[in-house]
Amino acid sequence: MTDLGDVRGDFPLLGRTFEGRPLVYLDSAATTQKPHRVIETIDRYYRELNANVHRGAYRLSAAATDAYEEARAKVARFIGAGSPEEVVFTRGATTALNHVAYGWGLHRLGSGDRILLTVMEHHSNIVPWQMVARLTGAELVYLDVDDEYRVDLSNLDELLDERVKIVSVSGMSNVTGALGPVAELAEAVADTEAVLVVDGAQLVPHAPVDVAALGADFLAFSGHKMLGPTGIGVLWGRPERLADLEPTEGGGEMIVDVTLTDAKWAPVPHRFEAGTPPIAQAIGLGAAVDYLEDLGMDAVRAHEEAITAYALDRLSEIPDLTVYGPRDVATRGGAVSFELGDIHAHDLATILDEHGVAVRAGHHCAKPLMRRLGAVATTRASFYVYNVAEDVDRLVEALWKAREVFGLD
Amino acid sequence: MTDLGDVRGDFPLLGRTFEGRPLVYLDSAATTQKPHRVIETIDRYYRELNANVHRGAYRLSAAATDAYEEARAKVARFIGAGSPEEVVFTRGATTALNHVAYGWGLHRLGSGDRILLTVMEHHSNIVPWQMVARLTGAELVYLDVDDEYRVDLSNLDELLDERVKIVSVSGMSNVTGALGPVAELAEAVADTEAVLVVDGAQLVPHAPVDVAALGADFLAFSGHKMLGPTGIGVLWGRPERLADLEPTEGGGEMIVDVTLTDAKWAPVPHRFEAGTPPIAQAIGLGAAVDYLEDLGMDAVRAHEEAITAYALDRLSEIPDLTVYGPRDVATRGGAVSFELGDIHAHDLATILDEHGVAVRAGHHCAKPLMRRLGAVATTRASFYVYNVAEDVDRLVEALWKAREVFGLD
Amino acid sequence: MADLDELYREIILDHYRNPRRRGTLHGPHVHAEGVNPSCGDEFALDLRIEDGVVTDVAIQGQGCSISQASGSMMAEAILGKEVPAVEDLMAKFRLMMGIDEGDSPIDPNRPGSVLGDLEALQGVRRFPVRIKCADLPWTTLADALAKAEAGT
Amino acid sequence: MADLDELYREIILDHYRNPRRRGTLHGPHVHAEGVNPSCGDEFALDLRIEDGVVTDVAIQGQGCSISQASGSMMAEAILGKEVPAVEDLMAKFRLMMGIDEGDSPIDPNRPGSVLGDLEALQGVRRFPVRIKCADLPWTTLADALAKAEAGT
Ligand SMILES: Cc1ncc(COP(=O)(O)O)c(C=O)c1O
Ligand SMILES: Cc1ncc(COP(=O)(O)O)c(C=O)c1O
Repeated sequence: MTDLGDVRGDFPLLGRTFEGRPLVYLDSAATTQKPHRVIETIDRYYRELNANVHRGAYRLSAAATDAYEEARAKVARFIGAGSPEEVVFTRGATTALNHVAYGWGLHRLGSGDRILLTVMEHHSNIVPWQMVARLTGAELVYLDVDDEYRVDLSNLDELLDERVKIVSVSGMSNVTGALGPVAELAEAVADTEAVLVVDGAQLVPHAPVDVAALGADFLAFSGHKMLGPTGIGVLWGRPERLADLEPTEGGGEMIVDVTLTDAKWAPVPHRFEAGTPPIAQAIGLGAAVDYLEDLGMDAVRAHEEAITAYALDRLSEIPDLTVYGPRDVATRGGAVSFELGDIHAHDLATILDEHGVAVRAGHHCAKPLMRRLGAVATTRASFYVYNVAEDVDRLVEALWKAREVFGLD
Repeated sequence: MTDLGDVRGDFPLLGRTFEGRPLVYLDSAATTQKPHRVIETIDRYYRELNANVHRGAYRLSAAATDAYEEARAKVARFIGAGSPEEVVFTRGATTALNHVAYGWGLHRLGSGDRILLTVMEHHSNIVPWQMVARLTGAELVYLDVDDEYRVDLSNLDELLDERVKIVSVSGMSNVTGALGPVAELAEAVADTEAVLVVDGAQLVPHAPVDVAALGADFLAFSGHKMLGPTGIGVLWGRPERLADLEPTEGGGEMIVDVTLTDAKWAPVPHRFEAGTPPIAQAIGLGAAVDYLEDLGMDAVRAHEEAITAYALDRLSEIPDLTVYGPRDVATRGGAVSFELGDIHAHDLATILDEHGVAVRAGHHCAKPLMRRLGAVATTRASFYVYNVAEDVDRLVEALWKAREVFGLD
Repeated sequence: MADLDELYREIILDHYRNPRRRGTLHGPHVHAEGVNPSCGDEFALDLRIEDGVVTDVAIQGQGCSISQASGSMMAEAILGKEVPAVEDLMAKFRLMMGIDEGDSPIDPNRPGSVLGDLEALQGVRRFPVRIKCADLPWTTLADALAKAEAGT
Repeated sequence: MADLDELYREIILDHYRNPRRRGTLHGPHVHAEGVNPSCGDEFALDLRIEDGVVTDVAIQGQGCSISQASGSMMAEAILGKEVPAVEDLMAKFRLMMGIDEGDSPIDPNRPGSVLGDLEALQGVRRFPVRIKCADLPWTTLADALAKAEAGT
């Protein structure tokens, strides 16, 4: 099934057992497990290197600064950025999206302007825009999804008029797994004044991403969904866009001068990193990037297509099971949402959990999409580099047990 | 000198040597070193407990959520909060202050309104207010410092008129070590409409703080300055103030419902924690709080007064050395800024570093204060629980060497 | 997986699939709504209290079997009871579920004698993440009672 | 602490304490300013170029001994030089400091023969955090030269 080799041993948590059975972790779309290399990098940082960055005039602080900036360079290389200065470290994808919403939208949008989203967005790519729309008088418009769970572009020409100043789309849905129409939107937006923001929270961990080819102006993603620590995320921006982005947080480190009445911003990217940054977390993310690069993102993607195909196949054996998402694995990632008969997602998750299978249940922070799909809550299994065919088998076995418990025949 | 016992062994980094000499770490006002307990708590989190919080319907996620919320409860207890719901986890003190500046100021201030600060503030307690003032038309006014480096309250009555809607003050200066006049301002503000914000980044780590007695409406501080990890901070607020604070970041987890056009906020404090929070970091901060409580904050403060007194005493032996800060240790903390003859702070820091003594040099993110003091850059030695008299002796020894290098006689 | 069988007893699935007293009330009543933000479960009820007695109740909502069955059983259990008896029931339920601290009021020798069908929810105690599901209708009921009291 | 003595040579402290060519220019000149955000060091210079020759230079600024001495030595070194010679000096300085990759141009057998007093800054190489201090005047100079060129 996989070209990745046996990587499970690299992930200490996957060695945990629940009541004698090894954990089957199928919630990587929420957060991934961490390899030894990442955990140890963080550990070593605190034991050997810990100091504040960009501040000290002593070697320890210089070494911490180098490590922090090296992590930025690693991330830049990982996504094909032209230079490390295009990479801003944030608390997570959500914060990165808010940076754009406030730093771009608040200062540029006005009444009559529009922000174009899709109904498949995560709350983190909806709510910040709603907040900024409310503050500026701008309006939100949405692209729909079609019966194949793909973003429906049939009325794009109509929606993408000169009022649209920002287009923001997910690179990959955390609910249906569907890839977002980034290339198509990039092409369409190129003829307009609008900037294209890509929510890469699911895309960047799961597929090779090259910002030079992506066509986006901004890209947001989270470390914890790609084997890195919590508390760190990235906002990438085209240099000319970052230069025009207003900082949304003020504080130390993001200025070159402060007087009682005024402040002069530091150069990009420091301008967007007010206060002491998440130092250990950035360095930990650097280690995660190293790990993923060693696996190779093409191999990561190939493994994901293979295990997703296997999962879709095996799930189709189960009566009354409805998958919400594209069938063609070339057009999707490894987040697989489904319903089983009249078993509520939460009941299903509990039953699976009793069988040592960890899945997520609920609205997956995508309530508008759930409403659009006509589902209140779904159960979601999501896969990553450490999942193997046996995990799928255990899931399927537990789903049959759930049918029994609920007396479905 | 100290009631703390020998805690140095608890801090792995302090065992590092530079060219054969143990490190003398005197930059704790920038960031502190971490005890084993904190490092291991983080390590264990990733190895045994890692899952996203508030989301999963499986035991691992429930356990992670419990640990995260338990950390909140620990922090609440540590500062005397009435309930864990008064504690918001942020990326750091800077983010916490921005939450108040934007979440309170942006929605309430207008042209003609005023924000009262002091000239001794850190950039993180100036720049956010400047940004919000610019967006709202409000104006900043400042309390000065006196010849003893204390905030000058002589014209407080005059400045604190009905136009002042927000007062924000540091609990302890990171440059001069001076305690801020929190009690006095709390009393003065009580008769007005203004809210009192306390920048506790230096105060909370170094002295017992009881928010029930503090008189503040909001309190901001950082984990990394109190033995905790980077990437985590706290905004405490009075319940009735938090209820009126607008969230400044939108995203997952901070809502109860989202439609295409609208969102309904989750209850406090989750409303202010958009997206996946810094889970491991919050839990690490909980371990730091445990460690500090075991030492006892009264003992921490007593140790700091003792070592600061010793340092001020020994520094007074050195000719041409000027200390910028109060002499009376009862009115100050352990951040000691000084200049030595015509040796620039950076040169001094380099020379000290060659002697294994890590200090900070520069403007300490407090340029307005530096200008007020007539200094461009100072050297700062700052002390914490693990510093001992011998660290001060090594500092003094190295300062004599610096005099030699620069040919001061 | 004995715990699972304890959790999903026949009677719970029955109430989940055939909720009792589902609908809305006309005429004078109070209405209260509850939502479990972490899972999205929703519960709402209309409550008519006349002369201190619950004379009618109707429930709405959607969610997992535990929350919906709990609500359905609750609706049946409170109908016709005087308010203090409803409050007593609520207190006993919270003790049984381990939400409030104290000894469980359930008599192990006489199943069903204290809380009737509701005792079937005891199995939820072994699933701490699900206790709030079972509790949702009851916090909503408390809300409705408070409204009713404030209205008189 | 031999490294420290190498860093703070007599001549560096002399330029720090008695900076040469400090002041401002009147008449036609270009002006450029540089700041080192991480430490706050500031450097600025006024540069007069006539017929491709640096005919006058004046410096301002404040900061550590390394940045200020580097600026003072630089000012002396470029005065009277033709622009290409200034650029050559700049390139050699950057090689000596290890800022640009390549062999150092300094002749170890004839100290002072290539860059004059500026060679005293070699000791900074052992202190990587301080290299940007030594470099600040030179990046400012590059800025000034660019302005001068754009102006013609
Ligand atoms: C007084 C004071 N306020 C605010 C801050 C900002 O804290 P952080 O950089 O952790 O956000 C600091 C620390 O740099 C500080 O010393
Ligand atoms: C598609 C998508 N966007 C944004 C986010 C937000 O990421 P985070 O919670 O790490 O900020 C997530 C993850 O929850 C996601 O799946």
